[in-house]
Amino acid sequence: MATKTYREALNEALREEMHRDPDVFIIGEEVGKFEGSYRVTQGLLKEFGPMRVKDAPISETAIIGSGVGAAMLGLRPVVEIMTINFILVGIDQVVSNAAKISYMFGGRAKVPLVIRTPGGGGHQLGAQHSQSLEHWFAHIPGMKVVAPTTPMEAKGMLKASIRDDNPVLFLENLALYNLRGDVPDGEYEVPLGRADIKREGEDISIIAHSRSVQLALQAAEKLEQDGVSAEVVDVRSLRPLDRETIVGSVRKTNRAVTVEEGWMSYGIGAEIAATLVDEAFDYLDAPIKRVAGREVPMPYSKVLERAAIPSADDVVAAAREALA
Amino acid sequence: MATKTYREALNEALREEMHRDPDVFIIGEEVGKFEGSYRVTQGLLKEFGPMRVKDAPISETAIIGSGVGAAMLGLRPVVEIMTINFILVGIDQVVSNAAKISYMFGGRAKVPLVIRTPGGGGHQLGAQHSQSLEHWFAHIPGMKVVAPTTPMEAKGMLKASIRDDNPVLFLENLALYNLRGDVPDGEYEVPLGRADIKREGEDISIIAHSRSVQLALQAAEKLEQDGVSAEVVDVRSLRPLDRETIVGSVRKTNRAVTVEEGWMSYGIGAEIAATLVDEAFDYLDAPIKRVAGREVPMPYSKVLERAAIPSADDVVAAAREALA
Amino acid sequence: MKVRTEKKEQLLDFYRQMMLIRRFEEKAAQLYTQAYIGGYCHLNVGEEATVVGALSALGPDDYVVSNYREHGHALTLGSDPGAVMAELLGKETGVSRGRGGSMHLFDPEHRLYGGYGIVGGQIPLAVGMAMAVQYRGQDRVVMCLFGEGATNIGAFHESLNMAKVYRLPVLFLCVNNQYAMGSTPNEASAVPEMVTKALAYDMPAEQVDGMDLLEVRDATLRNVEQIRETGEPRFLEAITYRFRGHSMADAGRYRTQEELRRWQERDPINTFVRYLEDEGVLTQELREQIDASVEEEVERATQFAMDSPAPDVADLYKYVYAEDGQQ
Amino acid sequence: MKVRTEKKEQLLDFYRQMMLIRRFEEKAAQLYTQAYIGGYCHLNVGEEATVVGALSALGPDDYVVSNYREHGHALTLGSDPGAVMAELLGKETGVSRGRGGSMHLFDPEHRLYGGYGIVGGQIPLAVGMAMAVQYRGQDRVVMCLFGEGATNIGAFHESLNMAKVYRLPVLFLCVNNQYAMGSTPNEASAVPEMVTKALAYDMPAEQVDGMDLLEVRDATLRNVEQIRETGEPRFLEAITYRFRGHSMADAGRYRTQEELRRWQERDPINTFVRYLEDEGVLTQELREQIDASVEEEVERATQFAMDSPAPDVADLYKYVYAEDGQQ
Ligand SMILES: Cc1ncc(C[n+]2csc(CCOP(=O)(O)OP(=O)(O)O)c2C)c(N)n1
Ligand SMILES: Cc1ncc(C[n+]2csc(CCOP(=O)(O)OP(=O)(O)O)c2C)c(N)n1
Ligand SMILES: [Mg+2]
Ligand SMILES: [Mg+2]
Repeated sequence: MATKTYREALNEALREEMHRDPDVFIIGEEVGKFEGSYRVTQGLLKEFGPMRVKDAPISETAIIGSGVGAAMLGLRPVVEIMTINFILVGIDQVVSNAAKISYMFGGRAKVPLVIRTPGGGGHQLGAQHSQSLEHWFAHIPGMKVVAPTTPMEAKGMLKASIRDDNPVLFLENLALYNLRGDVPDGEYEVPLGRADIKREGEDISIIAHSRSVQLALQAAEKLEQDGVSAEVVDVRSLRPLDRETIVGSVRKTNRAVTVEEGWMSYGIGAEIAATLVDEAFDYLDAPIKRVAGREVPMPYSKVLERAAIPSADDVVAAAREALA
Repeated sequence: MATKTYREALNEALREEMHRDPDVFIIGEEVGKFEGSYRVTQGLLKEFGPMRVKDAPISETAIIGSGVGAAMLGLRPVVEIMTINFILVGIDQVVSNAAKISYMFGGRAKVPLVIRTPGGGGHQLGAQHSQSLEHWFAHIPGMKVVAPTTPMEAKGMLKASIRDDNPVLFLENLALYNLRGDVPDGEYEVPLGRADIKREGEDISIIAHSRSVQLALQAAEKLEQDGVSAEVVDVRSLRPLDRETIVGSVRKTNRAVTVEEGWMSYGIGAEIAATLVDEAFDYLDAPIKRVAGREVPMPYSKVLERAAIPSADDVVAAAREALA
Repeated sequence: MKVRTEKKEQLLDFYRQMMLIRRFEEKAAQLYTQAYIGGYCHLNVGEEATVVGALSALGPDDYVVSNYREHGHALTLGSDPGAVMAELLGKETGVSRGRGGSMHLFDPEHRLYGGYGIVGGQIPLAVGMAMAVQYRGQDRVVMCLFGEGATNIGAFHESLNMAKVYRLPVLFLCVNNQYAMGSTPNEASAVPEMVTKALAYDMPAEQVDGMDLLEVRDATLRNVEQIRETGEPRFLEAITYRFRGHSMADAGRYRTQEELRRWQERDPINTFVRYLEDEGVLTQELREQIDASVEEEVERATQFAMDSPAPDVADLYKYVYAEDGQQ
Repeated sequence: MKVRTEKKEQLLDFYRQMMLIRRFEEKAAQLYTQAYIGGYCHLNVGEEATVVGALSALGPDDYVVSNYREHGHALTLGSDPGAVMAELLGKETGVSRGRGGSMHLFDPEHRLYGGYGIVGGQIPLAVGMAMAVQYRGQDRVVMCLFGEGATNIGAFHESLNMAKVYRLPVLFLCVNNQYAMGSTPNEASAVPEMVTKALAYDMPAEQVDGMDLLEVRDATLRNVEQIRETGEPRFLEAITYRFRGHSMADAGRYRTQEELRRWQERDPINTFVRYLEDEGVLTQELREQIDASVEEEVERATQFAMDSPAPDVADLYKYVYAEDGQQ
């Protein structure tokens, strides 16, 4: 077991999978010579050459679409989209093609494609560069959507995603790239589709994904000081959504708070709350509180941005409301 | 009061607003010479000429984006996108520009733009042409999203949308175009942002929007035969969402079913259920049941499509569960 | 038309294939009117010379990607007409198991990698398939078909640029049938000739008379050969005309009867028949024979489709994911 | 450079404007390093001749739409440097009230209709603005700026086509600074010269030396005049170079020092100074005077920005909707 950053863990996963399977290749803007806008593909062009690490023009539609086409012929493209915001210009290729090709062609084709992209805000990148739209993809049958939180998961879930025969949106986050954590030495996968209890607790479940899990954990520590034992459920996979683990946690704690960086309305907390009110109705002792980004385009100004993004204190406050 | 189709009501609203305000113009594919793929713009090219009824190339990005640009200079473009599925190729212009321009520029610009488009399935149009993605837009601060259900609303809400100073996604539905209903003779608006109780009841609230309201009403009639009094809430405006009316209804009936044509996970019912479990927690006597499209890309085959789309019987069954 | 090197049998087979498309489409139109076929249904009537001329020029290992107007493509590539008709009727025996329908035929065993319904949305897929060909060092060409209307959408441009930048073996085949729904190239495009757009990508491009099967075939053969030699993309524009509306729902009121008649005078099948007769390849008797066998084949296909079972509702969730049915 | 008709004052003012951009950007870089400015920050250093040459050629009623590399555009168009700097610092007094930041300057009173951050995303907006100009029968031109990298994205192509189809008064100004982050045109584009892409839209297009202010200005004046006369769009490509990294976060390791030095020898400000000196317009004394006043202006702008208040957190929801604050 060695300590690595989330970024290094991703880089390792890519390198190992490319060694393991000659059908795996990378395509995206600035993934080669530039070594990745966020350095996740560092060293890979040198190691694998331009046929397997393809620098692409600024053409997200063609990048994603060509990934789909290559995947239909059995290659395993790993597409990097610089940030989730830029998927918008190529999203039709994800929704209309990647997600639908298997079904619409009666199972005669498959699309083993991974789209890696960081989401979220908090870096003063402004309204057009700070969005969290991962649940849009999780809404689409045919897609898988995963969001690892730790370096260990980053590596293991990226490997599992690359080996998966379906299109996977693999969500990263700028604020996680430098996060350090233990990464097992040998070969391993972290299976897709399973939530993870990141902290056990009795009094309330805090349900989060991606970077929000860190807020949840911070909040849980603060709550502990007040004698509240909070369980932190890391959703990890938005589609398929591991309703069983989430519902199981709340059946135990009887209270729930959801946390997400994106906007609340029609967001991820909504799906989780709706699931709970259906499947854990008799166990709920209090309203489910949702913590989410304020419903504004992300302001550039630091003070406004800070006010727009959820904090650990917001989570604590919501938990207190649910516990009141 | 005259009886008109939903299509005629829309056409009238466009014609009247174009007469009323010289800044209103129409742009879209086949809106002019072809008179609209679904004939909503019939006769308008002849009446207003090509400067105000603009046939556009197949270029959704340029169509929507140019609408935004024209709106920034004070015109009031009404963009027709042939079906909601095709917005995907131009969605970046909606999300990154239309919705954000007012905020990101500190209120120094506004975007009085309407995007009219029909959504939904049920016509064997297959996987790429049968989606319901309206809540994606309702997730975005800066957007308004409305979905009239009757001819009266179609006319009054289209007028209100055109007069609104914000970008509005105006959702229509192929299955509603031929629906007939009373339309007031004189000038009127139906304000945006308000839900409507389409049928009063005591025992359960069925909450739906667009074409699903018809299923809700049919289900309510069937339930009445069993002595169940169902209230039908037409959401009408997905953003802003009239939580007050929805919550008020459920505080009265204590039970709720949501209905939507789109997929359940991360859908509209989720937001409504989450709102209810937060704001009507103490009033809820039973789990909230969600009726939605089955989570598959829409199959072409008639039998499969029928199985994939929610029916009035599905609503009745869900209501019975909630009433059990 | 010049003297041909094709063998007599092959020429007769081209006639047969065009007739098969024509009759198949007429049957589809009829079945649509009778509500056996639903949704959108776009026919190749009028475009048979382009379809058969172009697709017959491909090698056995090449790939085809098309749009929603692809019944004829499947037939020419060798898909079983019964399986194609069954798809139009949404049957389990259809090429896409009834899930796709008219717009989404898929038959990889016959080189057809799908019909797609978002205008221009299939073009990036073709680029990616060519990427796979190049990646594997294969000697294959990807033919990507699209309408002239599709050249106005971003996906088209990004794809041509990418294909050229990566030097990929794609033949971009623009089927210019004069209309995108009700819009003509003159109304919707800054340039009247689609070949002009290839200039922006330094891509060799030519135009061909899409009503003349042998011209289309020659041009396609030439271009495909060049692509095999250079490994680089090329652009071909076939000038043709659709005799029917955009889809079965369209009455085509945006064009004059006069214009339609003018083009019908150049009916690609009649033109080819005259050629075959002039060359002494086709006799009245032979023609009747072929026509009868085509009628019979369409009849058989229809019967097969009619008799085939609809998908089982229990299989609704099957094929959403590669691991089958799992949600 | 040829003999100019511009008056001496105007020539000196161009020098002054280029210096203002240079010093402003250097200050911005410093403030970024000191963490007063956050997010992405893209500078115009090296591109001053293109910016001032092009934007100075516009009339008082014309419109400008740009991308995220637009500090210099605002300054040239007459925005208050203090309000621009305040925007970079996220202050309430900024041109976009601190909500936009470096990438999203907006100052309609000075003809700037925004800097945008999605590559190519601003181009359709310019087309729509030109639509409004045409709709109203106004005598205005919309100048749309974008990088050479943006010519590879679909929005660019759809926009050029639409502008030509509707015959709209847009000047598409491609600022070819040789790099899109780390990618050169040779790597990312099928054609090395962006003007070639205008051929696909039958749009008059020319290239100009973007390191030479007067050349850029001449070409822009000529094109803008033509647009006013014909009402039709045109395309201009300015060949320039950015001396700094793509954004403040980029060390520029993808290019050689040698290449950078070669371009720096053609520093647009030095070139223009030599010209002014040769023409006897600029004396050492005058230059020191101007430089000092520019320094002072940047200092004043910085001070203003520093002293300005941040937005009030209570106003977080203000401006989401036109009706203000209402959710
Ligand atoms: C992105 C998108 N916009 C609009 C449509 C609706 N539509 C379907 S076919 C078509 C016309 C296409 O014309 P062309 O490319 O010339 O092909 P043709 O139908 O003539 O074969 C349109 C506008 C669509 N399917 N996708
Ligand atoms: C759609 C999209 N893809 C990717 C990016 C990330 N990105 C920002 S600027 C840039 C390079 C643009 O280069 P160019 O158009 O030449 O302009 P320059 O920065 O050189 O002025 C990229 C790739 C983006 N903002 N939007
Ligand atoms: Mg066409
Ligand atoms: Mg550049």
